Amino acid sequence: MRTEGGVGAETRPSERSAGGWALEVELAGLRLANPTVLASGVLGTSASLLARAASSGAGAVTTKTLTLHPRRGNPNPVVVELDTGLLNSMGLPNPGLEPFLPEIRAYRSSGLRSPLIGSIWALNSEEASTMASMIQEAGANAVELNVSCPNASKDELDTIGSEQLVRELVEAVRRSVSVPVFVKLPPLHWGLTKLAGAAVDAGADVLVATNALRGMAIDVRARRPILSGITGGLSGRALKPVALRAVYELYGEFGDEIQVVGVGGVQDWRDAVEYLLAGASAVEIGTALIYRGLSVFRRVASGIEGYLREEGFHSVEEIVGAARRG
Amino acid sequence: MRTEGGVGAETRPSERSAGGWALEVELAGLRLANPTVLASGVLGTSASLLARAASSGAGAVTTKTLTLHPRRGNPNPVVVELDTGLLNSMGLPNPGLEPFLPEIRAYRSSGLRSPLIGSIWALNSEEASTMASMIQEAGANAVELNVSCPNASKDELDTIGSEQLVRELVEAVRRSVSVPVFVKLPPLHWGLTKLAGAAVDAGADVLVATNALRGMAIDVRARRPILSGITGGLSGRALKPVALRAVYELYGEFGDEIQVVGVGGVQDWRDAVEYLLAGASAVEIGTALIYRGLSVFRRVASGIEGYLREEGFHSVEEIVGAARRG
Amino acid sequence: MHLTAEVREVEKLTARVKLYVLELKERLGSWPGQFVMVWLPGSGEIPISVARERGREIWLVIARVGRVTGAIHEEVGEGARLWIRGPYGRGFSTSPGRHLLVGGGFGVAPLLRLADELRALDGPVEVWAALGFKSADDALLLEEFKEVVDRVTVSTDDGTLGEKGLVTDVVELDWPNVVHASGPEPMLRALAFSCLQRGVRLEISLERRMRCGLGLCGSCEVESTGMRVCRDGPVFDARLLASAEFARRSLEVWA
Amino acid sequence: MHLTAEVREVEKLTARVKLYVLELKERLGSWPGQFVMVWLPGSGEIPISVARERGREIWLVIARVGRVTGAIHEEVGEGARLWIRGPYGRGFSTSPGRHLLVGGGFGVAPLLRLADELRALDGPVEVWAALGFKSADDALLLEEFKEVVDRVTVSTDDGTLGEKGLVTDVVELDWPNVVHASGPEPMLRALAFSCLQRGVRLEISLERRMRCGLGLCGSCEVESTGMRVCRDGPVFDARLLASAEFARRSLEVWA
Ligand SMILES: Cc1cc2nc3c(=O)[nH]c(=O)nc-3n(C[C@H](O)[C@H](O)[C@H](O)COP(=O)(O)OP(=O)(O)OC[C@H]3O[C@@H](n4cnc5c(N)ncnc54)[C@H](O)[C@@H]3O)c2cc1C
Ligand SMILES: Cc1cc2nc3c(=O)[nH]c(=O)nc-3n(C[C@H](O)[C@H](O)[C@H](O)COP(=O)(O)OP(=O)(O)OC[C@H]3O[C@@H](n4cnc5c(N)ncnc54)[C@H](O)[C@@H]3O)c2cc1C
Ligand SMILES: Cc1cc2nc3c(=O)[nH]c(=O)nc-3n(C[C@H](O)[C@H](O)[C@H](O)COP(=O)(O)O)c2cc1C
Ligand SMILES: Cc1cc2nc3c(=O)[nH]c(=O)nc-3n(C[C@H](O)[C@H](O)[C@H](O)COP(=O)(O)O)c2cc1C
Ligand code: FES
Ligand code: FES
Repeated sequence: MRTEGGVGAETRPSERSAGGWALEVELAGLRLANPTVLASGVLGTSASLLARAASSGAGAVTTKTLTLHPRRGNPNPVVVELDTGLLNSMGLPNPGLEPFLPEIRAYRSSGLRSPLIGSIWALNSEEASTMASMIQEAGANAVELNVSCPNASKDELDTIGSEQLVRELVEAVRRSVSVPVFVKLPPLHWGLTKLAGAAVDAGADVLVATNALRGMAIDVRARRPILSGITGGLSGRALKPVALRAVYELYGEFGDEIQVVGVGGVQDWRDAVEYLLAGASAVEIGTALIYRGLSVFRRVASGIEGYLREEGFHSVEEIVGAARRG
Repeated sequence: MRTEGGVGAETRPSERSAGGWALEVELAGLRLANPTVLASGVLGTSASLLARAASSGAGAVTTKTLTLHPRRGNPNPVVVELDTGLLNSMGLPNPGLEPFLPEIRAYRSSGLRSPLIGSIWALNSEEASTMASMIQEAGANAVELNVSCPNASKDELDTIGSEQLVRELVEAVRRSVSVPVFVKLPPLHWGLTKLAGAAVDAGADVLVATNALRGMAIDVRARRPILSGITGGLSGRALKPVALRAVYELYGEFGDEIQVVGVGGVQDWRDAVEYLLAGASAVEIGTALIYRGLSVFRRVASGIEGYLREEGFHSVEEIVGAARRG
Repeated sequence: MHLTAEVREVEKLTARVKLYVLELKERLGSWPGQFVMVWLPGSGEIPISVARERGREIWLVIARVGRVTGAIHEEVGEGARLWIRGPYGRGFSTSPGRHLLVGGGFGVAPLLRLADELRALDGPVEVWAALGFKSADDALLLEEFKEVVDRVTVSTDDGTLGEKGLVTDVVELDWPNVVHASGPEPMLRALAFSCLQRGVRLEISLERRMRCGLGLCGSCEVESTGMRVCRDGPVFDARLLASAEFARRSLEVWA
Repeated sequence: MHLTAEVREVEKLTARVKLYVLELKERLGSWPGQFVMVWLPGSGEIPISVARERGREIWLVIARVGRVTGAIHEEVGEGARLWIRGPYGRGFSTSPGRHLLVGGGFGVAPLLRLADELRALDGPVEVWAALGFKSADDALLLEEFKEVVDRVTVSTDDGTLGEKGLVTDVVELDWPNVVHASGPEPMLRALAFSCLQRGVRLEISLERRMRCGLGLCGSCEVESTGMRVCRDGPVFDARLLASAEFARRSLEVWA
């Protein structure tokens, strides 16, 4: 497996650096060399791309969200670059779970230590349960249940947004696997803690907040929506304040029972530290790869380390949720 | 009444310019010289500031949202400037409706032709009804019912987000006044058309989309939320794709029955035109005043005019909703 | 977002007033008369004029008047941090010529920043400062002014230092091309009256309760003028005072 | 957001291939080998190499192969508009020396952009182009190449123009410092084999189905290498071909 510039596992950020500041974090029992995670849907489409992200310094990697059956997704254009972030209407393209399992096995046998989180999307307990077992069987270190894709069809959205369904899906997954169960939530305006509460009650180990907002862009000369899917997920900088608020709310409500992962617009170490202070135990990074490239993981991680040192902390854990204690 | 640089009503953008391109729009029977509107909460705290916005070219002006009783709002800090927009947690500070009525009268007697929209916030039909009649009595040309303040308390938010309450409030206002009733909606992730449907059924004339998102920011050195209200409304550029999507959805669902006003991140004419194409009959402008100053109204208006000319249109109305027809 | 500033020095200037010397990561780049919003986490955020800017250092002169200024006086020592955003607002004009700076109480602070700037001008400049205080104990920054302006006159209400009387009474208004003033509003009003009568150009720095500092929220409007202290000011042509009703408004809750 | 481009000229180069000369509001600023995503509203968005850039004008050479290219051929005439975003990707290297450009079919397009750039270099440069086509009817851009490179050799599979045979068979590999190639993948593979054997540096431009063009979605991965055509390419060192399994993958739905 080829990795960027020949960088291998041995040059990953050291788990405990010279000065004694530890970047290592524990996430529902998984050990991450640092709190950066490759977000779902970004470079998670093959073993080799997952490996490349891990070799580039991601503390954990997430697969593209998989469905039981193959999905073509939407035709192009599927992205719009905005001044404040990115719109995408990929539409969950994926080959279906089964054809993807070899990629998971290949990643797991690569020797890379960053845990692999397998992301799945299902609309009933049976599917969720089948998929979760299969993905664990193939070697996923955790299952992430995506209940928040902004590009699902209208019917799917109505279904997936329901507390009842979230409860059922999480219960089904929880029963089917022994690895930790992550639940990836939408950036709801109101009512996020209710939806999350259903997931927590049903046995989720980690809440991931958040998936993209729903937005759109229109070209004034073409006089039509740019995305073929018309609306799409808004990720990147624009999402950050909203997802940060979500993390803060979730940590406040469930911080005693469960861990939270922050995602949305992380571009540099400051963003990451804001999420940690809000209550996240780790941060996922997606859109920033456009602007920062794969080195973003290493740069964010070493920036967090610098911050810990400057502010007199000795571990990431110490600052998790500190904005609630301040 | 003093106006910026001595600019008076006579130098407002002409209603029909030399080339014959009309910027005038009709909004629920009100005539706006151009489709730009001063957003609620921004410079709408006195007759003199409302007049200054109108003299600077706003086609209509909206008052700060008023409540029946005075509200102090939150202590400082109440704003955070982000790279993608603004967070504010003003918290609806206002002197209460009654003490504000003289300001409305003063504005209306100033001779400025931009209609005044009186924004109100109420949690029960009785209050809403009283406030609406009083504000119409004082001379407001329209009443805007704000059911979407992101800085209301948690209890208030839970209440106000309900379809049932929105229906009741809108009905109460509708019964109490003869002027048009605007309803200002939140940027919901899902379910916006349901909430809006309640407003439309109850007799709203105009849907205003949207109020700010809910977000927050943390200072990494202070290790605490910056806003005293902890979370706040996210306005400006970050909001634009989301509010644009909301306008597009609302126009698609209710465009035959009702008009829509777009608000969120309008900074230049392109933004405004995107909203018009999505289905808005006018656009409100708030946060952009930070970066563009009061001249933003005139600049956006003349930019729209340039666009109409370049693309061969003769009125704003022609392009309203065109992105659905393309 | 705020800039984090290290407090390098705290000096007690009078019983109620302290000087804070802050060091920033980068140059602030303020114009004389501009202000910053100063945030003390846990307490609040208030507008304070920049009294001096040298490299990455700025001086803030903070009088203890209430909750936030009290907390700053009590909690913020050398080595501590303060958070600022800005600089904001429109400041004083600075063309060559004869400048008279009229300050009252801790309102003299922004005038020091102005004096520094005028001193550094290329053209022919003469700068006088007339500084008024209640009493000798309230006098502040006198040495600093003496270093940069051509002449300093001090007055006190009780005559314990310099001339006895209000600064507006003792000041000499025929000499300058332009007068710049900062201090309590009654002082500014009296001065405006004198200057407008004589046709002397007067720039005044006004204060109002501030919230956003960005020109949006309307809190800082100079009553019924449509003018915002944070954005159109804090420095205004004194004729604004004449054209405005300028009565403290009863709707204090807006402020 | 996309840039709106006016179509200034459309020229039919062969039965299947058209040249589109677009005018932008501003210079695109592409590097040889880079591509743009071309959007035809209502039809779709596809990657197309920049074949030439002159001031605010760019040339796109578009072969009709399917839905979107078909719609462009049919609907987009002179005076119409196309929308583009980019330029994207890493292109060819351009140091002085002896360059051989090997192109097949409409794959020659990005090599013209490279030839222009090499021609404009300061140092001593010699550029030869070896262009292969199926038949004389498929030959394109020959005049343009002749204007900017030192020597052009043409070959056709059926011998109707130039030498008869595959361009990879007729090409002279001992002369150049570096070979740049663009064309059908079998051609590139054959060329890679020859070059790697001889130790000649070879840069190849690859194509894969693209979605985001931004390096995020993974659609354009060169199978099992972790390399993305849109971001790490489209131009790669030919050794990538050797190190990769490089078998068209069965999971076509990803693409
Ligand atoms: C542009 C500008 C520049 C300023 N520069 C300086 C400076 O350089 N140094 C300095 O010491 N102060 C300066 N101030 C004033 C300073 O901002 C206030 O003293 C401070 O906000 C008081 O905060 P607090 O929480 O301590 O007082 P609070 O507890 O809020 O109030 C204490 C008392 O002071 C009154 N008060 C507070 N602020 C104001 C105000 N702005 N106008 C009128 N009355 C007020 C209150 O009504 C109350 O009676 C400036 C103000 C402005 C608008
Ligand atoms: C970096 C890059 C630069 C390119 N530059 C040019 C150029 O300068 N000129 C030019 O004419 N074309 C170029 N292409 C190829 C061009 O993008 C495709 O021909 C186009 O996307 C086909 O779109 P379509 O909708 O017309 O065909 P479709 O209807 O999508 O497909 C028609 C047929 O072609 C196949 N096909 C389509 N795209 C590809 C592909 N990328 N790889 C393999 N098979 C494919 C399909 O599987 C199908 O069989 C380039 C591609 C890339 C990746
Ligand atoms: C191109 C693209 C594809 C995505 N696909 C998925 C997906 O399949 N499943 C998922 O849970 N999230 C998906 N996301 C959302 C991201 O995982 C992430 O939640 C979001 O982009 C916010 O993070 P960011 O701002 O760092 O990108 C996708 C995002 C992008 C930009
Ligand atoms: C400082 C500030 C105060 C606001 N106050 C109100 C308000 O009182 N009532 C209301 O309906 N909206 C209020 N808003 C929201 C705006 O009216 C508008 O919906 C939002 O800011 C998005 O538009 P913009 O991006 O152009 O600012 C406020 C916004 C700001 C920035
Ligand atoms: S403080 Fe908000 S407008 Fe001046
Ligand atoms: S097209 Fe998406 S990664 Fe290359």
